[in-house]
This record gives sequence, C-alpha cells and structure tokens, in this order.
Amino acid sequence: MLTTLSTLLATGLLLWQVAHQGRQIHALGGWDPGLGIALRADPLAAALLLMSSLVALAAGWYATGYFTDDARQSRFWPIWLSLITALHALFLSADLFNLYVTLELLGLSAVALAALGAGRAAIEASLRYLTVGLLGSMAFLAGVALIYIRYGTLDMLSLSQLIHPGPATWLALGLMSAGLMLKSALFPLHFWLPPAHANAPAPVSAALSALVVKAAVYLMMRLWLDLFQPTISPAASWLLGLLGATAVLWGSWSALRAQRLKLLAAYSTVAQLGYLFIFFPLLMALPAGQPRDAAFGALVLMALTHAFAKSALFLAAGTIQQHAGHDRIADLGGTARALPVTTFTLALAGAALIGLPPSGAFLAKWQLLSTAIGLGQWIWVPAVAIGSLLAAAYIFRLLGYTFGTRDRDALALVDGYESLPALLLAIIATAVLGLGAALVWQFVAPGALVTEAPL
Amino acid sequence: MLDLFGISLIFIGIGFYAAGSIGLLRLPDIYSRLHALTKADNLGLGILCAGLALLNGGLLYAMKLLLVWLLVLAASATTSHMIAQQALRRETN
Amino acid sequence: MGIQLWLMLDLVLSGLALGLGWAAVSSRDSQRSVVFFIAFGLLLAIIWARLNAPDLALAEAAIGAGLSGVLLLSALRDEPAAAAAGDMIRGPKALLVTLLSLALTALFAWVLLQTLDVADKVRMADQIAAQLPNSGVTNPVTAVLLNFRAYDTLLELAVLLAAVLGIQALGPARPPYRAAGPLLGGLIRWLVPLLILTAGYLLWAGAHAPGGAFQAGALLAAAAVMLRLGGDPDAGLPRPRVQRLLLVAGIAGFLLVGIVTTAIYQSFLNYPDGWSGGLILLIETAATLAIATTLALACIGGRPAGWEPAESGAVPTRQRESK
Amino acid sequence: MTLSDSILIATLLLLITQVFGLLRAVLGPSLQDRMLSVQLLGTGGVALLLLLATLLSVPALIDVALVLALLAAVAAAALTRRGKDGA
Amino acid sequence: MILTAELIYALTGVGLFGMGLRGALLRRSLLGRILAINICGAGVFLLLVAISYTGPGVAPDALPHALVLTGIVVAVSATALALALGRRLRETARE
Repeated sequence: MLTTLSTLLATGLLLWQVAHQGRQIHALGGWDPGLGIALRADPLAAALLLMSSLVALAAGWYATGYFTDDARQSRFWPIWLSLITALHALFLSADLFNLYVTLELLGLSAVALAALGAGRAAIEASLRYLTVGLLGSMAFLAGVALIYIRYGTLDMLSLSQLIHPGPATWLALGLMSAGLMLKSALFPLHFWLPPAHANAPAPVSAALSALVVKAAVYLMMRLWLDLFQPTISPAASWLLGLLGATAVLWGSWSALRAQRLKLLAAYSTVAQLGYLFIFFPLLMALPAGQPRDAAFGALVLMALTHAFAKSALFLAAGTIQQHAGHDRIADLGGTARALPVTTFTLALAGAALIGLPPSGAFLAKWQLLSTAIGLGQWIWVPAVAIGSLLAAAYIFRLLGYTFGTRDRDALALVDGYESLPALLLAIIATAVLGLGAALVWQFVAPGALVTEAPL
Repeated sequence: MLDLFGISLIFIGIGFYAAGSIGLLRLPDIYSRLHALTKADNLGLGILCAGLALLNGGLLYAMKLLLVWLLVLAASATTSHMIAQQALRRETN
Repeated sequence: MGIQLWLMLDLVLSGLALGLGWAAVSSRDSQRSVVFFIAFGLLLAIIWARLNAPDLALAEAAIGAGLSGVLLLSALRDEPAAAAAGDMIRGPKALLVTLLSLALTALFAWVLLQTLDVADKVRMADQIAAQLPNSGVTNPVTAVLLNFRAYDTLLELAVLLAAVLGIQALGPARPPYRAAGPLLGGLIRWLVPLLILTAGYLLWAGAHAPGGAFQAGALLAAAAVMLRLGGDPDAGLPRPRVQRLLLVAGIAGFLLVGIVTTAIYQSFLNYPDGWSGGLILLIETAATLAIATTLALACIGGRPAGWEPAESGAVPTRQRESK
Repeated sequence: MTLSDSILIATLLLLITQVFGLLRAVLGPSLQDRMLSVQLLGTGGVALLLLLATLLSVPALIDVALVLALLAAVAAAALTRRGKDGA
Repeated sequence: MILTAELIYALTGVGLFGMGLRGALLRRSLLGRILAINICGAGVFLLLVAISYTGPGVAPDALPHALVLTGIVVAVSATALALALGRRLRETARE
C-alpha cells in the first residue's frame, strides 16, 4: 500500500516535471544511450504512468479486503508489486531490448497473478496466457534482433535518426507488431484473453484488463506513430484499423451474449482495444499539426477512460461475485438493492464504456468520428456506431438484471468500504476524465510523438 | 616432432570416439553398447587430452586437462552404471 | 584450405542443430523430445564456443544443457507416460501453419541476406572497446551486463524472482526423491563440492575472463539440485527465512548501489571512478546467491516445507514419500 | 598442411562421429539407448570444446569443458533418478 | 554472396525460429509447446550471436552476447513457471 502510494507520488512529481520542462531523458549509469540504456518520460508515458499508478492504487486497496487469509495475501503482494514495477519500467524504457525484458517481466507476473484464481479454469487459462505471451515475446525479440543487425543500436532515440524504409525495417516492424498484437489481444489473436481475464481474482482482472494489455498497445503506439512512422505508408495501418473495427464488432457482440459478468467485462476489453486501433489509420493519414494532436489526444483519452472504467467494472464484479457467490448475469436479480453502491459503479463504468457524456470516451469517440469524416475514411463510422450501440445493449442488459427482483429474500445491504475503490475509478472514468479532458489534450498534444530530435 | 606426436595422439583419440560411435550404432543390445561406448570415449578423451597437452605445453594447462578428464571419467562411470541399473529394472518389470 | 575446413565444420554443426531442433520439436512423444532438447542444448554450447562466445557457452552448458534438462526431466516425472501419443495436430490446419512458417522463414532469410550486405558490421563493438577501461572490469560481456546495461540485469533478476514467486504461489514442492544409494551418494560427495568450488572460481574470474554471476549461480543451483536428487528435500538450502533474504539479495544489492549513486551523482547505477570493479564484484556476489537460490527453488517446483507459517503443504509430501 | 589445419580436420572427424552417435538417439528404441547417445555427445562435446580452445586460442573454453562435464553428470543423475518411481 | 560462418549460423538461427514457431502452434502437449518456444528463442539467440562473430582471433561484439545471456535466463525462468503451472493443472485434474 505504502509502496503504491509512494509510486503515485513519484509519478505525480514526474508528471509535473514533464508538464513544465518537456520530455525527460535519463541515461542510466551515465553511459551514452546505445551503449547504456536510456529512460524516457514524455507526456504519453507520463499520462500512462499516472493511469497505472491510480488503477494499481485502487485495485491494491480493494485487494486488502479481497484476499482474506494471510497465505493468499503473502502470495499476492510480491507478484503484484513486480507487475507494477514491470508496467512502470515498460512505460519509461527507451531501449528495445530493455522493452523485451520488461515485457517478459510483465508477462510472467501477470500469468503468476492470473493463476492465483482458484480452480482448474484459472490454471488452464493462465497456461495458455503464458504460452501465447511467450510466443509474442519471441516474435518481438526477433524484430529487435533484426533492428540491431540493421542499425547497430537498440536505443530508440538514436534509432529514430537512423531509421529508413527497407525490407529489414519492415520485417522488424512486422515481427514486433505481430508479437504485440498477440499480447494486446487484437482480433483475431484475442482468443486467450477472455478466459484469462475472467478467471483471475478480481483485482488481478482489473489490472490485466486495464493496464497489462494497454502496455502492448502503448508499444504499438510507440512503434507505429513514433519510431517507425517515417518508414511506413499509411495504407499499412489500414490493416490495424480493420482488425480493430472487427474487434469492436465481434467483442461487443460476444459481450452481449456472455453469460457471466466477468466474461462480459473481458469481451468488452477486446472491443474497447479495437477502438484504439481504429485511431491508427487516422493518425497515420494526418500530417503533424493541430488536427493530428487532437486525434492523438483522443486516443490517449480513450485509453485512459477504458483503463479506469474497466478496472472499476472488474472490481465491482468481484464484489458481486463475493456476495452472491457467482457472477452469472441472469441470476443477478436483487443486486441493485443489496449492493447499491456497486450497482451504481457498474452503471457509471458502463456509461464510460458505451461512451455516454460526460465520460472521457464520449469526447474521444466524438473526436474519432469527426476525424474519420474529415479524412473521408467513412468506413470507421459504422463500426464505431454499431459498437457503441452493442455496448449500450450489453450494459443495459446487465443493469436490467441487477435491478430485477428475485424470489429468494433480498440480500442484506452489505455495501461498504470495499466498494469504494471501484466507485472512485468509475468516477474518474466518467466525470473527471470527461470534465478534465481538455487538460489531457493540452498535456499530451504539444509533444504528440512527432518530436524526432533526440534530447 | 612433439607436435607431430601430439597430433597423432589426437587422431588416435578420435579413432576411439569413432569406435565408440560405431559400437553404439551396430551392437545389438544396450549393455554391450554401454560397454563399448564408455570404454571407447573415456579412453579416447584421455588420449586426446594427452595430445593437446603435448601440443600446448605448460604444466597448468596439462593439469587442467587432466582434471577435466578425471571428472568425465568419474561422472560417466557412475552415470553409465546408473543407466545400466535402470535398463535392468525396466527389463525385470 | 583452412577456410573450407571451417565452413565444413560450420555446416555440420548447423545441420546438426537444425536436425536436433527438428527432432525435439516434432518427435511423437514428449520423452523423446526432452532427450533431443538436452542434446540440442549441449550442441548449442559447442556452437557458442565455436562463435567465440565463451561466456554464452558457459551459461548454456550450465543452464541450457544442465538445469533446463533437470527441470524438463522432473516435469516428465510428473507427466503420465500415456499422454505422449498424438501430440502433433494434423490435417489442413497443420498444413496451413507449416506453409505459413515456411513462408515467414523464407522471408526472414531473404531479408537477412539483403541486410547483411548493407549493414555496418561494427555496431556497438567499438564503443564497448572504447569504454571498457572505464568499466572496472576487462571482460566485455561482464562490462555490458553489470555496468553499461546493468539495468537490464536488474530487471532480469526481477524476472527470475517473479517466476519463482509464481511457482511458489501455485503449490507445495514436488515430492522429494528417495535417499541415494551408494553409487549416487558417492557421486554427490565429490560432485557437490566441486560444483561449489567451480562456482566460486567463475564468479571471481568473471571480471577478467568468461564467467560471472549467472554461470556461478547456475552451478550453485546445480549443486543444490544434486543434493535434492540424493534425497534431501530442502536441496541443502537454508531456512525459509534466510531463503527469502537470499532471493532478493541480487535486486537489493543493485538497488542499494543504485540509490547511493543516485544520491551522490544524480545518476542511477553510475559507479564512481575507481570503485566500479569492487562494486561490480559486490553486486555479482549478491546476484550469484540470489540466482542460485532462485534456480534451485524453481527446480524444486513449489513452496518448500515451512515456507509459509501455517503451511500444511508439507504433510501430503511426507505421506507420499512413506508409501 | 599447417598444424591448425590438422587440428581442424580432427575436430571435423570428431564431429562426424558425434553425428553417427546421435543416430542412436533417433533409432532408440528404449529411453536408455537415447540417453547413452546423449552421454556420448556430452563426452564428445568436452573433447570438441578442448579442441576449439586450441583452435580459436580461447583458453576459457577449457573452463566451459569443465562445466559441461560437471553439468552433464547432474543431468545424467536427474535422468536416471526419474526411473525410481513411487516417490 | 559468399558463404561465411556468420551467414551459415544466422540462417540456421532463422530456420530454428521458424521451426520453433511451427512447433509451438502445432504441438498439443504443454511440454512440447514449451520446448518449441525454447527452440524458437534459441534461433533468435543464434542469429544475434552469429552476426556478432567477426572471425577467429578477433574479439566479437559483446553486446549481443550480453543480450543472449539475459535471454537465456529469462527463457529458463519462463520454462520453470510454465512447467510448474502444468504440474498444478494435472494435480487439479486428479483432485
């Protein structure tokens, strides 16, 4: 707890520094980047750091009440901290091989945490999660090797000066992207995500869905929108956009048909990640300037909103599961009466997932649509519209059941302390990010990832 | 002259290895294979080490090679014994 | 003539590597796969030696061929022998996957041929050579691992730790082996001291010659594994409380040095001039102990008895043993 | 023919004996047969490393040979230990 | 293009990578998959070491060696975790 708090404090300091002094570079060990490893904190990294610190804080707070016996607590905490370490190291790293190591640390910690969920399903899912993750890391590593062979450096800042189009560059990008797509569960490589996320303990699910997959998406952003951007034609990013759009439709549809609450949340993650990938072809088509900054800000806002909303949803689901003993959606009648705060959290998080005002996602989707229309890329509009409708459908279906009554006598009013973290996260997702969206835009935009000059 | 002698020893050592490999391939059952193999390659390694020591000179170097050889000798004696035991157990079951 | 002979050697070695790799990947049962994989590890150690990478050859001999082998073999011990057959997926899907991987391999090879022609071969070698005198050690690989890219190594220790924590969260340790007979007992009596001795030597040698924390840690772990194979359920490891300390020793050593250097020089892990050698040895010693404990615990495959205060996991183990 | 060429030829020949030895691992039939063939690769590998140490003039490869010999013994012990079932 | 040691081993590495990839996608058993992923990784490692080789008697580029050393340790950690998970899975099946 204390660790998480101090991490948050440090992140806050870093954020302030980045906001006031621009991008921060730290060459570890005092060696030139390339020989040594550099850390980089730019607005994007700082925003995601803040996101992961807040979510980790809330989920950690929740976990103190969730794991009841000492043994499980003592197994959970060290791995939990190593997960957060990995996330933060990943967001800050500016070295391709170092990123591979952080990816592995993240992957192994995530698997170990997911396996804490009791039962065969959790173990089975985390095994698949592990093999898929390892395969993804291997593809990523092969790409990194190719980059080193071609350019003789792993430092992303000096690489951005050297990089130019060519077969080695493209194959390296392809391999790294394939690995990251596997890790970020982009359709059709999403098959492993729903079981792994749905069977983990609630605070773990929250971190996995909100943060861990985001790490892979963050790296995709780094590669496509920053490092490799000058070497790829916008057409290549259409593939990502199309896969994203398919993910939106398929994920939302599966979420609508899900029988379990946590499975619903997991499928919704597949869909929400899809939106992020729809931004790629738009951003690639835009020249540097205000419209691109606006679209980029929307992408970050979307990612942040999803992180807070989804972690809130999973934590609320955990509370429901603990009180009801199950999370079958059809049997959730009476929940609204027994757990009003938790149900309110579900509704708030749901609003953010659908993209209702005043949530951050509303503004982000608005920006997404207007950019797509402005660029004449009409194809994304129906995907976003249908996806949002489907999201509305699965959220209202869920809420409909929770407000329903059931024959057995109503559960006692037991909402308390443990439902607060989820509520806070949901409030951040809807109100804070919605009302403070301008700040996000302002913070992220000036440096919107097109600052090519190192240092 | 010393070099020639050393090289010859190395080739003789490799001859033993070859004998071991052929034995491993051609002999009919596991026990005779085991026998052929361990005899051949342990002896082969010893002779080869002697040849290398002659080529390079230096007492420390020779001692190191001797250590390596003794180690392989002891380890392979034990492990082939264990493999034989295991094979025997498998057959009696 | 020399060049042709080298090329022949290279072709045989790589042919063998491909053959063993293929055998390990596509054998019909897992027992066979494991044996081929161990052979593959041995061969890889030879290939590293051939490619002038003695540090890697050491690590591969210790970890790749040795400890991975032990790990996989004890996994075989758990696995029912019958689960072997029909391991490969067949049919149209298999054909598709084969074709796709073949295409990717061909593409990769083609790109590689294009790239090797144009790429600058020097890469980082010059910079490493130039800064080596300032690194405090003379073995360039150790300089990269513990000075230039020390941060990677720190995170790598974290990876090891995370893996072993994950393993221990899963359940109690594997049942111990029965006590060693005279034959194995004899082997253990001289092998274990020799392993420990060699570990110490490699740790010390790492500064100026191939060797270092990983190789030394792996050898120590191998010593622990030998003890366990001989019937010691705790693999010669100290009490759980001490084990915990040892597990984090490597990371703690790194962080301590890192924080102190940050406080003094505003730069994480920036060793002061003249101190580098000593600090590196300090960190390496801590890391060796941590790696040894971690790898040994990973081979044990779960919580050792008495790991958690109210642990009941040790009981079934004992019961199975007495059966 | 120079000295190092002859050592190179020796190395090549040794490697070829290893290839033949590994055929036993492919043919089997029993696990013990395969293990024997791996054991051959272990001692053969030690010899190969020693030859390479001279050829490439990297004396550290002798240390590698030593470690390989040590760890081959550990792996072999693990290999035979698993047969003792029941525990 | 002349045949060099660098080229031979680099291509072998690529071959092992492809082989491992295929195996990881086609093997059913956990052990088989893990082995295949390890072979896949070994291919990448071989590629890295091959391109750092500069001929006998010349000091090679040490950076890839250090990376591969890190990679080997990461791979063994992942293998150990995967095998422990597999064991746990079988135990839960028996219970």
